[in-house]
Amino acid sequence: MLSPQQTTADPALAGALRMLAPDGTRHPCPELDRWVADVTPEQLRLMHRDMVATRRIDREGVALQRQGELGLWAPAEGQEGVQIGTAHALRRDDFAFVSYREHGVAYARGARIVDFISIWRAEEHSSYNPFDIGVSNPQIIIGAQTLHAVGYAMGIQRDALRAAPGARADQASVAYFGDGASSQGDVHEAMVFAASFAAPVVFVCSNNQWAISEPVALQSRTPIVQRAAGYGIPARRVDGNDPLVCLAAMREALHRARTGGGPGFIEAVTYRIGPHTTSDDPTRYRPAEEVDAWRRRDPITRLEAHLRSMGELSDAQASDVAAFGDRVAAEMRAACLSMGTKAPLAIFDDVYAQPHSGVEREREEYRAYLSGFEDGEVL
Amino acid sequence: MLSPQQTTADPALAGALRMLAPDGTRHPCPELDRWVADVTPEQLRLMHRDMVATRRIDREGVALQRQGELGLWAPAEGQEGVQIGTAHALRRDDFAFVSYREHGVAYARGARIVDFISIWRAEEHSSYNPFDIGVSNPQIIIGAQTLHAVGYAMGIQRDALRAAPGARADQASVAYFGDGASSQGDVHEAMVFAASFAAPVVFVCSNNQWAISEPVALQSRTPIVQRAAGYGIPARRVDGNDPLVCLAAMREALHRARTGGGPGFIEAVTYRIGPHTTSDDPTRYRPAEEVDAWRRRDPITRLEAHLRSMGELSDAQASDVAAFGDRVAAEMRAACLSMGTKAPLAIFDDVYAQPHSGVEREREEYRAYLSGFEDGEVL
Amino acid sequence: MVQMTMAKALGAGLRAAMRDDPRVLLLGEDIGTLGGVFRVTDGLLGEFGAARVIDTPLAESGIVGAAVGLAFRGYRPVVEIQFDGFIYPAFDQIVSQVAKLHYRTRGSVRMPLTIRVPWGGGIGAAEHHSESPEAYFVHTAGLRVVAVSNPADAFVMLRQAIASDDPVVFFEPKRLYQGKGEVELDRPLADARPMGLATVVRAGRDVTLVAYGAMVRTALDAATAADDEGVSLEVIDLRSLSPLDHATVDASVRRTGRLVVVHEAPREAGLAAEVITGVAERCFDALRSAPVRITGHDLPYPPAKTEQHFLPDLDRILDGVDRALGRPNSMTGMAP
Amino acid sequence: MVQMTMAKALGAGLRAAMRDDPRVLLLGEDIGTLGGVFRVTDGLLGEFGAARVIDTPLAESGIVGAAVGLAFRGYRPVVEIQFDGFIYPAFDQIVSQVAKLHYRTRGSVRMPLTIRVPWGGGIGAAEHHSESPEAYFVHTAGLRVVAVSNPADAFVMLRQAIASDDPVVFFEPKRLYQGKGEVELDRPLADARPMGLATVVRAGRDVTLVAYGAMVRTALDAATAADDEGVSLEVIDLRSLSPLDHATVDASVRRTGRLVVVHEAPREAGLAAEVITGVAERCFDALRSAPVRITGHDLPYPPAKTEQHFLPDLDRILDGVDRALGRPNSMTGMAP
Ligand SMILES: Cc1ncc(C[n+]2csc(CCOP(=O)(O)OP(=O)(O)O)c2C)c(N)n1
Ligand SMILES: Cc1ncc(C[n+]2csc(CCOP(=O)(O)OP(=O)(O)O)c2C)c(N)n1
Ligand SMILES: [Mg+2]
Ligand SMILES: [Mg+2]
Repeated sequence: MLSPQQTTADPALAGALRMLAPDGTRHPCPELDRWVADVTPEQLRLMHRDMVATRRIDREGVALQRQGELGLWAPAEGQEGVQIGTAHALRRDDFAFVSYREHGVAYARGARIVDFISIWRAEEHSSYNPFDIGVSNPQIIIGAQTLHAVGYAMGIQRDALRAAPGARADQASVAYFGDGASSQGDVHEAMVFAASFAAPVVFVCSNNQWAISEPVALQSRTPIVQRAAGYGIPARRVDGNDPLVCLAAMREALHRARTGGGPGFIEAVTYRIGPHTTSDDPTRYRPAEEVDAWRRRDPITRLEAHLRSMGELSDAQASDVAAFGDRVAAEMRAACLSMGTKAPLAIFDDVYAQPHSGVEREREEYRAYLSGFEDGEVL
Repeated sequence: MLSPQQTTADPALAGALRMLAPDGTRHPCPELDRWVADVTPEQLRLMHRDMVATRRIDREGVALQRQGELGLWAPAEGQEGVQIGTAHALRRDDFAFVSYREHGVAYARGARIVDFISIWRAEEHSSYNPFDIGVSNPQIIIGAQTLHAVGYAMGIQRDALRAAPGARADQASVAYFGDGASSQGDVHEAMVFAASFAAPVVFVCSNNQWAISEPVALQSRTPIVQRAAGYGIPARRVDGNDPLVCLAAMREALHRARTGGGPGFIEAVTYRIGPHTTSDDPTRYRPAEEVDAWRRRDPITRLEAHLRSMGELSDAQASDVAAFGDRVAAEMRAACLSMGTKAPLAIFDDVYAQPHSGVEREREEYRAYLSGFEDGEVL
Repeated sequence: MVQMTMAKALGAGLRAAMRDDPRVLLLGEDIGTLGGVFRVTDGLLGEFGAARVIDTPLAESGIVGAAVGLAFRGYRPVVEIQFDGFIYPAFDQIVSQVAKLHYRTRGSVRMPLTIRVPWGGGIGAAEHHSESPEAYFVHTAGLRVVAVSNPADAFVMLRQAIASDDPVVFFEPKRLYQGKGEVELDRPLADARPMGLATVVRAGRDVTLVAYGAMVRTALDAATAADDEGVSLEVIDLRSLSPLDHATVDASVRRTGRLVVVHEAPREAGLAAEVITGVAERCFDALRSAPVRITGHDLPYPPAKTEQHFLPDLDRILDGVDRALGRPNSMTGMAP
Repeated sequence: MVQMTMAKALGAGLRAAMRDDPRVLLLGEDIGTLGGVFRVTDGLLGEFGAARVIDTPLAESGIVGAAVGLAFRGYRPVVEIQFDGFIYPAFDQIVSQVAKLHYRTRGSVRMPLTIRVPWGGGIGAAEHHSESPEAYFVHTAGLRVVAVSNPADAFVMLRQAIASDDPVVFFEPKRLYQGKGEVELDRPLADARPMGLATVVRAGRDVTLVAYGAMVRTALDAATAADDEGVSLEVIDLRSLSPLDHATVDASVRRTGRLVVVHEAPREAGLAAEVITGVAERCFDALRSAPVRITGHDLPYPPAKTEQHFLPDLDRILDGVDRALGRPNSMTGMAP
């Protein structure tokens, strides 16, 4: 028998806390149980629904890319547990800085379906207004967003001080990043700054075992969670495919951040079931058996089994969720197929917030250039 | 009574290993004693002499700067313990990558006195040929040299493999850096690379409590040594003003590196007695009492007291050392005062290793320009 | 009007901006207790406290990246990079984040950062302490770049930069820090010359001499010297390096027909090439002789004891003016 | 002579260099098992082993910094930066270390690094995957910079870069990776055209068209199209961006009297300004009309669906040629 803390014989998961076993069984987790004592079946069902929706979005993204409708897609399949689990711990007024793979976080925070299209269709560099949903635009430069999260958290602190001297921040920011990102200097500097200023920020490292073709062992010989102690940042290693323990660890860290306890760090051990992106061919660098083993730890199946074991997910409810997912996918496809490309001169918009003689001049030159074409391209 | 490991009530030194107390008393240090069991009084006297010479070089540097003969000087006073202690653990064929403050390392490795002049007089960006003494040119970009040390260590590994498949490196490189540098992304990436490739490199962090005006607490809320565990790099925190324990920790780490055990990390807790550089005014940011307290932990006094307590330093020997120091200082002054500035066109030398049409053209243009002056500036 | 050094004028500019807007805050190494290695922020910690005058850990990418996050939160961070040569570790955050975030987010996220850079040579400093990296930032769309040449502009333009909703890389010539000039502390910012415009600092007929930063003073000295020989130089202080104020430069060259551009930075793909090419594109027919560059050489900045051979000076400028005028000069007789 | 893609030619170049010299080794992200995201290093791990084909942790400053250390130890590292936009985290190591170490050490320490950069747009990629950062490196003394435009040059120039005792930033146009061309695998390197020289890839009379990288093909297409209209374009492939081969460009402009320079990178302070200024300085009297730049706009690279409006294409080049020739063009009638 495994002890509750010890999740599995798989060394990848060594020391990771877990509440839900792959078969859905609830194990006690003394370290974190109190953080989810109040979670109702209804909340779990909401998480489940968001996970299903995320997966449907993800699969549709892959399909649309394969059909030439999207330029690229970065599959999140298998990582819905950490994404939805942690996102459900956030409050409306928190702010998450994400990478290109956190579709679930954006979805759970209220991104519209169309928001998943324009960026991957390469119509826009990003779609939603980050302040609408409290999620940054997906970051492609590995690790860069972690510093933004820390700066934002420093802003939270300063807002509180401006409101009342000595006051404490009651919000938090989150830095989502990957195992590969943990090697970047920016992520280190983010932890240094966070610790130095006791900033209310939570670092969530989604260790999905791979950075494109590079196994996590190339980035770190030790569990990445160990890094945090070096900065004096409290940390948890959790089973990232267990949405409940992710929720719990995130609540713990957020609570600490919001009550003046400074930053927190979560390493969520998970797996990237799909290719790195649709441009990638993972058969070149990892065996199918590895993927299969992780499929058996699927986060959605797990939460579903848990809900069913409690009698909290009927067949009818389950098929409602499935139908919901179908609608999401259909909406996504429709949004994709009906999306047009912006007018050429729009590329000159928003380079600067205030008028800029250089850009204005170039726009006029290009307008004049385009107007010379007989086919009358629309400006 | 303090336990042998616990050096002092000063929290700055918490957990730092020590062999020599400030009064020179030898305390046992079970962790490291075996690494210095063979050290003879003669070796200690050599260390003592190098420390004295380093201090004389340092003081002469400050004096020459104050007299307008040098552009700048970065005082190492107070840090001779870690510099000479660790440098004496090195072998001729090791290679140290240093910052601008490691005068003692360069001196102990065989830098000529004149080598301390040209760079600080701003006649050259660096003086010695690094391959002559196994020490890099002093690095000004904070932390950058740590990556070079790791790359060099990877080269050591590869040389061994080229010599014989499966062979192990029998050399090591060293990365010297400061407490402030520990915040730089490059230092993190250096540790990531070192751990990933098990490179034979020793990181020596001279924590002198200050980065210009910033106290170490701003860089790290925890002892910097704790960072190493995050990468799985074995580490020691030592009293940096105890040259013996520095020698011991360095021997331990070098031995590990040379026998395939990978990188090591040493945090040497010390103090910068002088200003950051001669341009700095430390009275603006730190109290005189703090400096005084650290003066009482002087590394040279300490080793001297230790030698005397063993009857291994006579008055005659001590005054020989002092006289040696005087000669070094005199030599330095003479080298400084007799140093000329290179010919103007020499600024075009060594931009590239191979002919470059652009530089050659500019040199010719500037030669023509200079030749127009009547006063006949020497080319 | 008060007389003050450029360092003090910059400090006054920061103070004014911080008083005007509580969202303005400062980040940098040694800017708090020490008041900055050039004392530009001297006294600000005392007045505004550690929440707004933030001594940061020693990590430039961290400083700029944290400032980006603060801007996300509505702040207007002013970052001090301790010396020009230490901006490179922050290059990625500046080029890929600061410069692109407004564009990337279609205007949702503003980046009203000001990145102050003590800048350039001529102070006898160590390696990496005399860099002129402005061309890198001018070539980076999404940034505004300015360079000041006197205390009055330093005071006004720093406040304009901070008030700008766009990121501004703000270059401060180190060797002018202790130079004094008149500053109008009470003049409303709205009345000031817009940040994006160049200034004709000396009118002239024969040759247009374009400079910026510390080189403006050298150019003016050259103009005085040229005057003695009966040559009339029009000196333009670019002030804004991105965008460039083409109108002012063009108008001058159309009158003089001759152009000399001066900067400390190395020549190859430097800013002088941009100024000259712009003029060549727009005023080709007005140009009466080949335009001339007087710049730093294409070398790493040399040891300070030799820096006078790297930096353009009065004589080198006058030699360039001779070239522009077709008078005997150092390159006479050289193969092109 | 064999036909191969540029990606394969580069791989062959690496293989040849590694066979010739055991001190050559490769570092980068995903270059080992995967063979690089563009498969340039495909098969090299198998042939040379993990000690020489090194998959590194995900940290570009780390990669370049480690390569510097390897160079200290006598190695000749070839670094792959996965995409152009990911070179910026390594900027400090490149600009302050790689470029300056030989100078700093008065020649004691050589930096025979080659930094390979998959480069430029036109492949429908995501943000940060279509950057043209070459001007930053051209402006940095101490580096050599080259850009290849065909498989033959890719094979030869990569080996030349690796053989160079100086650091070389090596730009590989991504959109040409799959384009094929003839490659002479067995020709001795010593017989090859020196890396520092440009090539006249098409002789012509009326206008000199200077391009590099992927734009060479576009320029050649433009030349073909212009021919139909009776306009004869001389197309120069710069190949070496630093140093620039002035002699080849000047000789052409002296004959044609007209100059158009093309690049993908934004215009402001880009390489075209350097080429044009150099010509204006040296060949002023030969220039018969204002030189013309056809470049990317001064924007962050736009979303790929609109990139055709950013990238110079045949029509924009021909429009620029019209401008150089004083024929009606898109800017006719616009205020300058
Ligand atoms: C600075 C930078 N370097 C390289 C890349 C190319 N790249 C994109 S994703 C990736 C792997 C990231 O791995 P990880 O951080 O584990 O995140 P995951 O993709 O697994 O979610 C790499 C190397 C990049 N986007 N940015
Ligand atoms: C990248 C970079 N940033 C800033 C500086 C300016 N600077 C020089 S020394 C120094 C403090 C370094 O502190 P530490 O690493 O503790 O070394 P110490 O000076 O105490 O030996 C700073 C900020 C620099 N040289 N390089
Ligand atoms: Mg990963
Ligand atoms: Mg220090």
